[in-house]
Amino acid sequence: MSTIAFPYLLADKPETFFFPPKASTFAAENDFFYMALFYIALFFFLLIVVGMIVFVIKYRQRPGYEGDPRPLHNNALEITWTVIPTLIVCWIFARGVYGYMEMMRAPAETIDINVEARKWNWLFEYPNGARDPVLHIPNDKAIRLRMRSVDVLHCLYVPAFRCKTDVVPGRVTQLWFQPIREGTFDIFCAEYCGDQHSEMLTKVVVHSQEDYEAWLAEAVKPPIAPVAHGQWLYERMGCKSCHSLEPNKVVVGPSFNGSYGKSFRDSKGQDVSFDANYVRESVLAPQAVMRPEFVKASQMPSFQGKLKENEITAITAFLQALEDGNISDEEMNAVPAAESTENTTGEGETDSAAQAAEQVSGN
Amino acid sequence: MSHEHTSAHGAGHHGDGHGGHGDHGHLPFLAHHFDDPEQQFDSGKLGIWIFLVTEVLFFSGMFCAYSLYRSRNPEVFMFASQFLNEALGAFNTCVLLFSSLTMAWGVRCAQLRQKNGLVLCLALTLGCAAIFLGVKAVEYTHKWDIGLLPAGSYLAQPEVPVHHEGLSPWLINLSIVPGILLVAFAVWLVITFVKGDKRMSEIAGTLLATAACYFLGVFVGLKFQEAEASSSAHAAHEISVEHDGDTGSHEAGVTADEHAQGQPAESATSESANDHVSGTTGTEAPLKEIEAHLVSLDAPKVVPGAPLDAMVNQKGGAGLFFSIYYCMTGVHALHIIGGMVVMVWLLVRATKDQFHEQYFGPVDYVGLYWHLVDLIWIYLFPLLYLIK
Amino acid sequence: MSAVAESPTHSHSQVTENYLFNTKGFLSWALTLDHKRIGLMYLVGVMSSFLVGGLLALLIRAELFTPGELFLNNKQFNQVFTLHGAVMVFLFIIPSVPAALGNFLVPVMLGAKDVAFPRLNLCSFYLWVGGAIFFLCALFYTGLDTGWTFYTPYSSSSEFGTMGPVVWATMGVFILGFSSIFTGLNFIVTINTMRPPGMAWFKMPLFLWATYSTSIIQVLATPVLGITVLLLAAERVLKIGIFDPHLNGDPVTYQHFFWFYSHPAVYIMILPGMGIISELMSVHSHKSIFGYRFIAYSSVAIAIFGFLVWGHHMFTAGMAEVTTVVFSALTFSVSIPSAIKVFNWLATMYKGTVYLNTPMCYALNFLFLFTIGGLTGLWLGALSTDRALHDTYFVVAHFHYVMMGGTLVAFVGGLFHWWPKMTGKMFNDLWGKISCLLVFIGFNMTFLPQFVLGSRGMPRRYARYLEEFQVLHQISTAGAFVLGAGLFVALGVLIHSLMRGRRAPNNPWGAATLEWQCTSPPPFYNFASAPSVTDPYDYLPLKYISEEEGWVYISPTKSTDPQAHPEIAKS
Amino acid sequence: MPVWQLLAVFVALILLTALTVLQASLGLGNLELILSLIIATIKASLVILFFMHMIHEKPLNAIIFLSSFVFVALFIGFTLMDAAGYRDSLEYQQIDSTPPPAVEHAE
Repeated sequence: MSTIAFPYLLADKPETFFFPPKASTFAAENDFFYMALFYIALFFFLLIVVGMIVFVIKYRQRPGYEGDPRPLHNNALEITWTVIPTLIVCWIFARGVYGYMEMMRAPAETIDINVEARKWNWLFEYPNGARDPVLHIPNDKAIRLRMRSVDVLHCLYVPAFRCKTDVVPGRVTQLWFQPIREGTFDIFCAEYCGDQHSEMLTKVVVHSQEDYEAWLAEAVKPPIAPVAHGQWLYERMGCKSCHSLEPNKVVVGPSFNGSYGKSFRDSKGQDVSFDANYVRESVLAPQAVMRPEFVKASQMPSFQGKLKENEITAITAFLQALEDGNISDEEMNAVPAAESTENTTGEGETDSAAQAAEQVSGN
Repeated sequence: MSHEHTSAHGAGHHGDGHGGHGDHGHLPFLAHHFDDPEQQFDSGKLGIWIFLVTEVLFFSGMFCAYSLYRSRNPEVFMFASQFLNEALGAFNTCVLLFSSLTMAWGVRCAQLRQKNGLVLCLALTLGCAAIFLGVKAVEYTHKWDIGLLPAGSYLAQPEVPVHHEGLSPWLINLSIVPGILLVAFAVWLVITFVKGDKRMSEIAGTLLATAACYFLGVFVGLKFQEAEASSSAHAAHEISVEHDGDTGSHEAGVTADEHAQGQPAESATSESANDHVSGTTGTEAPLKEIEAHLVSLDAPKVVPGAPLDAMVNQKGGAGLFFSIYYCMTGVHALHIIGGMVVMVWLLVRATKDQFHEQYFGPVDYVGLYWHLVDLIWIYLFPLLYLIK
Repeated sequence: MSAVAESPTHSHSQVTENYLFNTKGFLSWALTLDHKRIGLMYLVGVMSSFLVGGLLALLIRAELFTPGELFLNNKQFNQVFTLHGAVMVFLFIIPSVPAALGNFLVPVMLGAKDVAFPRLNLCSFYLWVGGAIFFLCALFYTGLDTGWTFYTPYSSSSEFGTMGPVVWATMGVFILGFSSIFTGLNFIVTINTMRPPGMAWFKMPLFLWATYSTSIIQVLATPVLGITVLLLAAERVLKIGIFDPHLNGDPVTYQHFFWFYSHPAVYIMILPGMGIISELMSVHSHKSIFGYRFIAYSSVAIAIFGFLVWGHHMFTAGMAEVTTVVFSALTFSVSIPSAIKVFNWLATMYKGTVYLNTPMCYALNFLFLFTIGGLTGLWLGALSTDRALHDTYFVVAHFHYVMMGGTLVAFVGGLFHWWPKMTGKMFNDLWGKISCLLVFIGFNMTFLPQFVLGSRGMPRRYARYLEEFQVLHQISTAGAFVLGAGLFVALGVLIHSLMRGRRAPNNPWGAATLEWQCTSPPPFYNFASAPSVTDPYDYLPLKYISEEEGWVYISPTKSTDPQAHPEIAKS
Repeated sequence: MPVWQLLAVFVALILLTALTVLQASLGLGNLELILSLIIATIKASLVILFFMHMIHEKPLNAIIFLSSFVFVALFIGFTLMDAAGYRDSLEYQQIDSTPPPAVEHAE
């Protein structure tokens, strides 16, 4: 906003008065078309406004001037100003369809990333299974997002890429684009989705190919220490959009800070203690036991099948560590003795064992 | 609709200064702002046609929903429509067509100033409407009893229904209002009869007959249903004997879709249907009746190899069909009730002998509305009941 | 209402009977069947709704002065913008011109005594009042926050209970829909059957053509809204599932249903405004309208094409490609009739005598703002740019230019134009022009920056925003308050005229349509006998008489004289 | 409107109802939908033309009423066209007898 520059005719600067940076292959066409429309519209606008001003001045009522009230008619003129705009809108339509088709036809080779939208955050799932609330993509590669929503309508909008598509529950919608410059750009939710709609923001980070691969390799590994793992999940699984880490701050659900280990009376009047069992139950069947003040607000989905047992344990550890409000680095990275030996022997085994266990329980 | 304008305005403003408008004062039915009866009639006619246009577009929303979901999941519609009683639908169609006939006849009577004919036609139309509603009440309550509800509450397999002897409690609840009306009209008829007010007796008698027709409709509906149930219970019995060995071990609590998942598709329905029978052999009679009905409706009609699977008989499958069914027929029934209210208004005016060659607009307008309601049913019947 | 009904100081001087004072008392208004009184009551109603909606708009703009929270939290912000949208659309814009001005004008312009169904008309008014009270109570009490569009599944699964605000609000919309249908039905029948002898279709004033087209839309589209909100209510209460993805329903189906009404509704909003401008441009340029038939036909064309373009609200909503392209093509078809109208209005001024009084200033203001609104539609109709601009502030600015810069400005202009006829009082022209200037400045200051906000990527319905957007938002907020001030000045001018305004002549502007042939304000019966119909845009026989401070019809035939001097006709 | 005409129309309507029930029991598959709609439309035309006196009606009224079907066709046509196009992206879900917690407990 610091530089208000005159609109550029060719709109070829990366960031102009009208546009955010040009960061995808769509941007050039979009900006060109936008400016073309701008000048077409400006022409007609000036035609009308100048005509208006001239007529008002020239034919204004004044002493000594008498206008002629008789009707005028001119078929040639009527036809002219019907046909010319018609031809122009035909061109606009055709050009619009041209650009649109480009945006709808993804090339054959794309990097497919699954997107899960929920109130009020995004989760991106990468081909190697990594999940992250921020979209990381390599530069100059065609990316295809396959988007699902678990609750209401959302819309993934990247202004720098000049494209958006609604995320419709009950469907898989797709959006593809190809970034052309590295950097970090905003992702907005553009379809109204409730209280925190305006805070359903994230970023898209366009890496170089090597950085992307490095990031991907790193992203798939959760921290080993349970507490850190819990926090890692907290940031990725959507907990953080409703549960804050500040004491007593209610976003939608109760704060995670200082809850663990306390007792409360639930909405059915029973005393419940906030322990590992309660955490597990709340994750799998959120509405089974609720605090009375959150009954109305609770829209928490079940995480049955989405969190593995060891992950629930990690979250429990994270909550436990939050008991006193702060987590020291020491706590964060502490690895319990029993588990650490297991981890040193082979983390993969634990994971696959957990998966196997889950599969059994799932059936 | 507008016959009373003249008098309303006479009371509403000073009489001075409007001498020029008294020239048609001798036509009591002509509103002040119209020049002549023809203009008044044309206006009313155009008005009612436009109103019918809004009605058509109002229903179009539901027809649109119907075509969307039918085109998306035809198998769901084929499956779910089997639960609708075709015979009752056909009967109701005939009842409505007959009411259309009497209504059209009524318009003719009004045009010819045949007062008694008009009253009779209106009474017949009202009676048919009440029969239609009675039959509909039987159809609805039967479905509610066995869990064929809109998607959110749809039960793929009926739970053990509330115990009741013979009549569904839903049906009894639905019949409370007509019952009260029946008694009230009867009392009113007696009062007017005692008073010797012939005109009022005529009205009260018609209304009493209308209320009674509702119960006639209920009776007919129940008879149809009984006949259907007994004829198909026989068929069901045969099937259950045939498959006795396979299905004896199943419990009634297993839901149809869970069950169907583990079974080859072609036998899914007959199997699950048999569940109900075998699971309830020891229980009370009413239960049997309902389950026999379920069997009767889907078992004999399943073609071996038909794509009937767990995805169909569920909330978001057949449940959606029933959502659309209830919306369409429910809104249609509301229109029937609305039509009955205006027809009572016509009846009152007809007994006052207010309609004649020059002024029969209201009868004509209500008639057009009534035919439109009939028209919508003409489409609803094949679209909902006759899908195979 | 009472302000109009009971301003006793000046009424004593008036000896002629008029509809305002021919009967007295509350009931004579509350139960009136007179279309003019019903129109006035509607006017008070829609203006009150506009006040509510406008204050909510200022609340929104004030909150957006800073990127963070100023005085509304997210939930409150969402409720406020929902209320603003719902009140403005359902309670103000849709009934504004047709129900308020239309009710007053349609029969008088036709030379008829009343609308075809006066009781239906009153019924429509009370449905509106009932619906409005119901709707407002529901919205304020329950805190609806779905946006005025009630998009599923948010509206069908938000945290409120089964009988939550959505059900109440939809019931309110349902009732208001009936009111709208009855008004439309009444006008179609009135215009069809109650035209006096001599008034052929192409001798009707263009306002009537616009009203007729509007009524067609009201009658055809509103029932679909009725069934849509009914199904939505059923969705919540009975869980019928057809809009609910959790029951295999489809939210996009809801959007189709909703926009099948709500796009034509945009033309319910703008067409009557265009009708007003056609009158204003011609009368105040003292020049027969240029291309009468083109304007008349384009009104009907807009009404019909309006039904074919609803999909352009859903270009990014997951529609199929083929549907998207078809809807884009059809969308552009609507732009042509609108362009024709604008050019014809402009050409009307050519060689005329332009009187720059308040109504004309508003008409020119309309031309300026509506041109911007219409032209920015090109970006949104074109598919590729729409993918960037959809659901951003660009859209917000676009439809405010069309609906507010269009309909509202035309409505206020029309109000000034017909005010002398409705109330019998002249207003202060200078202050009227000042209000117009303030509206012009404020409006452009509010909404021009929003185009830039939109193309830079600011999504709509955001309670918080990134700091990079702050300067533009602040300009916009400042503009909103200027705009508000302008509208308050306009209101002040009108109220002042009721108190202090000089008596209006029968024809202060020199207009040739029939309503100016009866007294100001008109008598109860409008016309003693059916007036002789003349060309509505023939200004030749009109002469300015300075003693009367108004225009008088000088024609060889004496047929219109009794209307010019009704007190003689009465005696 | 003579009485015999009214009665004849009524008889025709009843016969057509019987016909549509009959054809539904034949199991004609896709053809059936078309057939039953054709029969329904014939019935509707009879009602409109005779019971509703459309044959004696002013052309304007007839046009107004029939034009409503044009708009219905537009509405349903476009919506169906769109539905046919996006069908691939839909996910038909199996819904348990117990509804998903996210929905049911939303209240």
